[in-house]
Amino acid sequence: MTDITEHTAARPQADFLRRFSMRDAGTLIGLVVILAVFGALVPGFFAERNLINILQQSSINACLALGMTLVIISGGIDLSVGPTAALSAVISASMLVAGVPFPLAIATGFALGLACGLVNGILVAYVGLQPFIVTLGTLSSYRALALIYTGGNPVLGLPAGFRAIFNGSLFGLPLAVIIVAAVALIAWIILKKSPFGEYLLAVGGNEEAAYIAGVPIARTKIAAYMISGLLAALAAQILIGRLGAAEPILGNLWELDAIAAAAIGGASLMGGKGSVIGTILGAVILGAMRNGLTLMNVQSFYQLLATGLIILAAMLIDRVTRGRG
Amino acid sequence: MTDITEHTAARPQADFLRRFSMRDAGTLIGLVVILAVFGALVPGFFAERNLINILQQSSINACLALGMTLVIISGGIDLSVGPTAALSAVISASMLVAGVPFPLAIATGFALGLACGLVNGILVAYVGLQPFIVTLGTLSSYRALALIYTGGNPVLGLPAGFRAIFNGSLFGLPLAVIIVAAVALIAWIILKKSPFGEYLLAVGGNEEAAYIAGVPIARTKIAAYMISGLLAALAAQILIGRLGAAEPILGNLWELDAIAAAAIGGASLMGGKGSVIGTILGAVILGAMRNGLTLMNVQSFYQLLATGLIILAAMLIDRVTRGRG
Amino acid sequence: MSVPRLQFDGISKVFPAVRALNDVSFSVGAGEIHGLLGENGAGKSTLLRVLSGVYRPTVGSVLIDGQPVTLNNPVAARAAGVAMIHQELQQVPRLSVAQNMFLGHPITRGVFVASREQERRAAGALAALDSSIDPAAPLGSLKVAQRQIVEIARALLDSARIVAMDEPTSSLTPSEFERLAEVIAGLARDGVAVVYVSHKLDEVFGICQRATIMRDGVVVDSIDLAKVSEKAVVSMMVGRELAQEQHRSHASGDVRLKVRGLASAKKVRGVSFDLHRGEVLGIAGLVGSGRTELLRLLAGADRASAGTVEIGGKPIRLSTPRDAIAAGIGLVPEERKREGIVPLRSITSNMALASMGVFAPRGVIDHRGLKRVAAEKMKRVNLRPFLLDRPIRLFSGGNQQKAIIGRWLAAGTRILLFDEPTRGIDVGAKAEIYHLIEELAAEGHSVVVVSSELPEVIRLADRVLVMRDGAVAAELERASLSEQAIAAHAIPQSETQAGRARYA
Amino acid sequence: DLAPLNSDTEKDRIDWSQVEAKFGPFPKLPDGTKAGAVSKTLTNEYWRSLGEGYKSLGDRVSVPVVYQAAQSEGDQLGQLTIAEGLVTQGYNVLLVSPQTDSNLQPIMEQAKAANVPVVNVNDAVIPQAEHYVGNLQRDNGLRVAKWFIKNRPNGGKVAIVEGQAGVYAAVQRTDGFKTTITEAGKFEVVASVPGNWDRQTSYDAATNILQQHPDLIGFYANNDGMALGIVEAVKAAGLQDKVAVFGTDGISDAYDASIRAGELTGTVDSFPVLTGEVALDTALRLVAGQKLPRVVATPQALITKDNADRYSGAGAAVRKALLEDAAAGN
Ligand SMILES: Nc1ncnc2c1ncn2[C@@H]1O[C@H](COP(=O)(O)OP(=O)(O)OP(=O)(O)O)[C@@H](O)[C@H]1O
Ligand SMILES: Nc1ncnc2c1ncn2[C@@H]1O[C@H](COP(=O)(O)OP(=O)(O)OP(=O)(O)O)[C@@H](O)[C@H]1O
Ligand SMILES: [Mg+2]
Ligand SMILES: [Mg+2]
Repeated sequence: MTDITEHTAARPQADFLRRFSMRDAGTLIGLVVILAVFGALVPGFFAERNLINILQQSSINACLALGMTLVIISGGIDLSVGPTAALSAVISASMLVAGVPFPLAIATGFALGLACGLVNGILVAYVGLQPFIVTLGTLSSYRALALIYTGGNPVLGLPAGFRAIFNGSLFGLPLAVIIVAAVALIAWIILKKSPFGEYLLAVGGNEEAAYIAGVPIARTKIAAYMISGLLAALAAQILIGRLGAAEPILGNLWELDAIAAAAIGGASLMGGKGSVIGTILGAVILGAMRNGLTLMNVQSFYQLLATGLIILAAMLIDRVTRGRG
Repeated sequence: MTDITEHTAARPQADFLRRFSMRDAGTLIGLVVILAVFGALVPGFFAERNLINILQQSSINACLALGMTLVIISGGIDLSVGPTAALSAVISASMLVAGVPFPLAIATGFALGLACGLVNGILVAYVGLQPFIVTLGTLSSYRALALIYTGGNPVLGLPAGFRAIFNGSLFGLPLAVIIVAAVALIAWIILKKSPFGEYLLAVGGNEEAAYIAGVPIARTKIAAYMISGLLAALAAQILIGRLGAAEPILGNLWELDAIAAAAIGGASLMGGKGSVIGTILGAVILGAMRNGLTLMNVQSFYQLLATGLIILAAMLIDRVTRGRG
Repeated sequence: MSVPRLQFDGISKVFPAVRALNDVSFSVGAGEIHGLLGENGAGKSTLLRVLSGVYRPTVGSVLIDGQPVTLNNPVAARAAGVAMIHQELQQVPRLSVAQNMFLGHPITRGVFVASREQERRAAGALAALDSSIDPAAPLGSLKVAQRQIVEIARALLDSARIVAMDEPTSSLTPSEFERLAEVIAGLARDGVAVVYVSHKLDEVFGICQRATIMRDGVVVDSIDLAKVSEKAVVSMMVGRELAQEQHRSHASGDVRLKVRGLASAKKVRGVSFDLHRGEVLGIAGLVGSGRTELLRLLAGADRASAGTVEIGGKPIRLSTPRDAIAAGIGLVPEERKREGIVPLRSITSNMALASMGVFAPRGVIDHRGLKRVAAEKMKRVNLRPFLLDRPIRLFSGGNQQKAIIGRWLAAGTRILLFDEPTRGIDVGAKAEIYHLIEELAAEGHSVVVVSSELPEVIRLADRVLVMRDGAVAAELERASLSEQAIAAHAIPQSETQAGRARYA
Repeated sequence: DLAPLNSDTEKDRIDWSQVEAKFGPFPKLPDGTKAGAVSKTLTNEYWRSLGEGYKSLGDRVSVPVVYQAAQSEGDQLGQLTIAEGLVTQGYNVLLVSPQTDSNLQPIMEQAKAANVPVVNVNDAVIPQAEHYVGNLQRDNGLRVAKWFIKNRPNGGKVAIVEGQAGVYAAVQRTDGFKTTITEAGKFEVVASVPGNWDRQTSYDAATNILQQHPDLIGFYANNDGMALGIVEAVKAAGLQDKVAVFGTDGISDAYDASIRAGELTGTVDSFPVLTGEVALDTALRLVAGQKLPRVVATPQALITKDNADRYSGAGAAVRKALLEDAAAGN
């Protein structure tokens, strides 16, 4: 019953940046608590090597979750990120194996990700279907296309030169981490500094008002899904670079991790709300948790339990520190 | 852009029943189209035996989807139905194997389903977390509990007497179908005739207005999740009766089928909208599709593709015949 | 005197960073109709929300018949005998009228809702106000005015000891107000204490004996309305004298907008008119005559089925609001909450939404420039409180409206379409908005004002189109403007008698 | 560089029964040797049994074995995280059963850098794997097909219920069965549909297939859980005497409740406990510096009611039976 009163309660009168970092602070506290617990329980958890591992292991989910955050802000959801990644991966990979120059193969993978997003976006924005169902349908369809294309077999033997692109490191940080950090920076700029960011927030916040104010609703939504598709394709390139092979079943259940990261980071599935910094922190929370549980040698059933409980705990901490999501 | 104009177009001022059956008619047309296609392609598709098969195979999903519909109407979502069913199944089954009387074992399974729903409901209604994330967290947690409880093994050797309860038939119809039909009737009455049904629609339709009008928001939401948990437990009993074994991994991805059925049937994931009849039709659409594809011996990759495309097609037909969801 | 029916005792309500109420005390006797007056944001709604259990006061207590009552939630308030009509319509569009009216306390037979009985009782309560509303119809199919009547009728269902009405007439016509006034008088005869909030001072003077005036969360005074003038009340409300301004025309001869045979599938049937530079064109008509729909066509929000629109002699296509905005047309919509604001975003963001191209010439928003423009425009519309980064949902309706107007100022819009621009807006802000509209005209903007308040139309318009059944029934020049003249054209001939009463 | 491994055709191989003869008894290990193992999932008995095999040998030779698994089947990146954790933690050897052919690829490089041998144990095959222990996936389906050819000389209609689309083991097993039985001539594969490793899905699929082909003579399922679902569907259709049902894996439920009771016709047991022992044995021999062939093949056998007892007893008895089989060249 406290429900509504809280709901309508005012937020402190700070300026935007401060308000936003207040929310992100909640997520940050969640991360710090989790790091502290694991640090206390697991010797070597804070070793530089392990911290880099955590970042690297979080990078793919972070990449997807950034796209997911934009889609969620626009009032949608994208369940098809995993199959989009798989489709992009197998096509790029078979081009690479066939000897196509890297830039062309990579560009084709990206174009495919954009195309997958475009289909989602059109079905949502122009046809007016519910995002959850659209992307549930394309989740199956894209996966099936990847399987049909490869006959279910992995594409092996990616050229070493290609793998080096996504596999190197710079200043002691894995390139994947640096790429995703750059993507996050761009996403942050988009959301905070570009008209498109304002449009996303407006479309998700009140579609009808945004429409009257001249916001291009359909284009905004479609762009969000296309970015999500593009980032899924980027995640796919990073992954196949790392694995040296592309499989049609790659990206299984990625959508859930990405949504969890965005939600832990403060995105509201009702739309109109979400934070790039929060999402990144959310992805690192999930990554740190997996890493810590493994290092503690927790049995997989208990890891599963811990995963569930930590998602809930992160949301709770977040809820307590920053007020209603 | 057609988006908004449609949105704000005046709705015909027809009475409730007519409006509702208009929408359900859209879903019905979808079903008829799919049946017609399979009927033309698959000899024996319309055999009485096969039609009963379709109903039986749809019954479990229909049962879950009914609970899901109520939760969706209340503005929530329940991703944890599969693991809830698994938990209920393994506990009932191990009691049965240990010789506990059927009613007690079944009642315990139901109680467990209610308890799982209660936890979801409390986290959503009192703690104020987002339904998607709450049930994503409990999805992992409940599954983990089922695995831990059984050590990952299936519980086998259910007494024949128990299996007969859910496995018999009446008037030529499988009991499972009759049970789910009864549940659907009750759900329909609840939604159309009881104050609780009105509260669900109000809470999902305009939570603030509902609060101001004195609707018990939290209790309404919690009840929806508890019904969903109970129906998951019922589905679990039907299933273990049929299979003769309870597995801790039972119910994997059930939530997606249930959501798809509800959405095809006209439920809006934004809350405040949904139809019992539509949901049942949605579940039968999905069931008929699986049945038809199997009978046509479609290769698995193409089955996956067809699943995705048919979900999209059903939504499209629905969209065209009845206007915006 | 006996114990008052309702007494506010030292109520304060502090939201984070805002003190909405500060030590508010006054009382209302049984059978008294008590006005509550104040500018937008004075705290009227907040006080009534405390009374109806939606907010809990930070300090202070409410006494009913001398007994302190705990009003922790709407149910408790209802149990204590308080019925409330909320300023924002609190309804569920998918439920029927009757279901909405009985929401939260349905009549049941056994475990079922007794729909027939509810509909019968709902019809009874509606009969006094508007018998044309079908209690079984989905609420979403009603027009705003009818929804407001449903909201009022809902409060009449309970035999409450206290009825609080927060701007119940914001969408109603004068004749509907007349019927409401009778109903309220009946309540008072039965000993109910009525608290009546309205920005329409004539209504308050018409039905209330006493009134309490609030400003910035404090009570300025509780007064006997028989003993003060409207002007004195206004100056108490705004804390200064409001100059009574006269109409001044700035219209020039240049035709800016030329509309010919404009029609929509729904409501509008072949509307033609010219709009000049610097002109304020009023559009009057009965509820449902198609005014909103006409504005939506001009704003590109709906698509026309026939007709042409020309700007500066060039025909333009209006398929989306973007087209309209590009052509320099902006709409200040009727339903602010649904069509106007993005609630979670700041005043600045809401203002900037329509002019992203201006603020982000190279794709990146110039936040410093934006802040400067926001400060300038919001100063011009006199936003209060002047907190540009605060989410707009936390502002009063009048201030939300100012931000929407600021949106079009920032976008450099030349043709402004106002749909009921002062609905739910106080006298002070109303005067500000009138002033603003005139200034805009003076600067060469062209303005269309749709309003159901005839004095407003007459005060503002250089020329008035009267609409009837989706078509222009008459075009009245300033010289021939009068309430009677407008009403005569607005009302369908066959219904002249009844209609005149409605519009009286 | 090594050629990409195909565990089913690799020439550099040795049968498990030959290892002791060729490389001598179990070697002495450096002090403090410890082994890390990652499996696909613990939700399937097969992988738990594999872990038991690791543990039982580990206990016997006093080598601690850490056995971890991903949270669910298909959790590719989660499994990679676990494996990376094990490399950093300094185990002397890793035993990995990857989710897919490639998801643990990075481990190969990291482990090489850390000078830790990696043994790929069963199922998915890492192309770069230097050591592989496991059975032939294709051989699973092939053995069942041979049973049909031998025991149903008149041929007839058969159906396949497959595992998750695109998973290596499912593809190979299905292919082994389909190719062999089709080549025999008299059989027709009337359906080959996905069961997604799921009992309920398989039950429904089997019901539909039986309804369309009441004259079906047999099912082959890619694992035992699905086969047990099919058995229920066959029973519900009243066709238990006419339709033979085969599974794969040899989980205890298949033996105890079903094969002995005459419901499940048979399964192809790949002896996970023994496989675990062989795999750890191989791994520790590598730690001790022995140079083993790239593939160590582990045993499997088609189990039916007739021979179920022979293969289901305590570890030593089964080992003995299988050694006899190996000697007899089965
Ligand atoms: N939930 C809230 N959180 C923060 N501030 C609020 C909240 N509700 C109201 N306020 C603020 O309290 C003040 C009083 O608002 P209130 O709505 O009571 O004014 P009002 O007199 O009813 O105005 P109007 O005539 O526009 O309806 C305003 O400054 C408003 O912004
Ligand atoms: N989709 C809708 N659902 C409900 N009401 C609607 C819908 N579309 C329009 N309306 C309402 O119908 C009414 C009729 O609009 P119209 O343009 O015909 O009349 P109007 O002259 O503007 O009347 P008003 O004085 O009520 O604004 C408007 O009040 C509008 O809010
Ligand atoms: Mg107010
Ligand atoms: Mg209007």
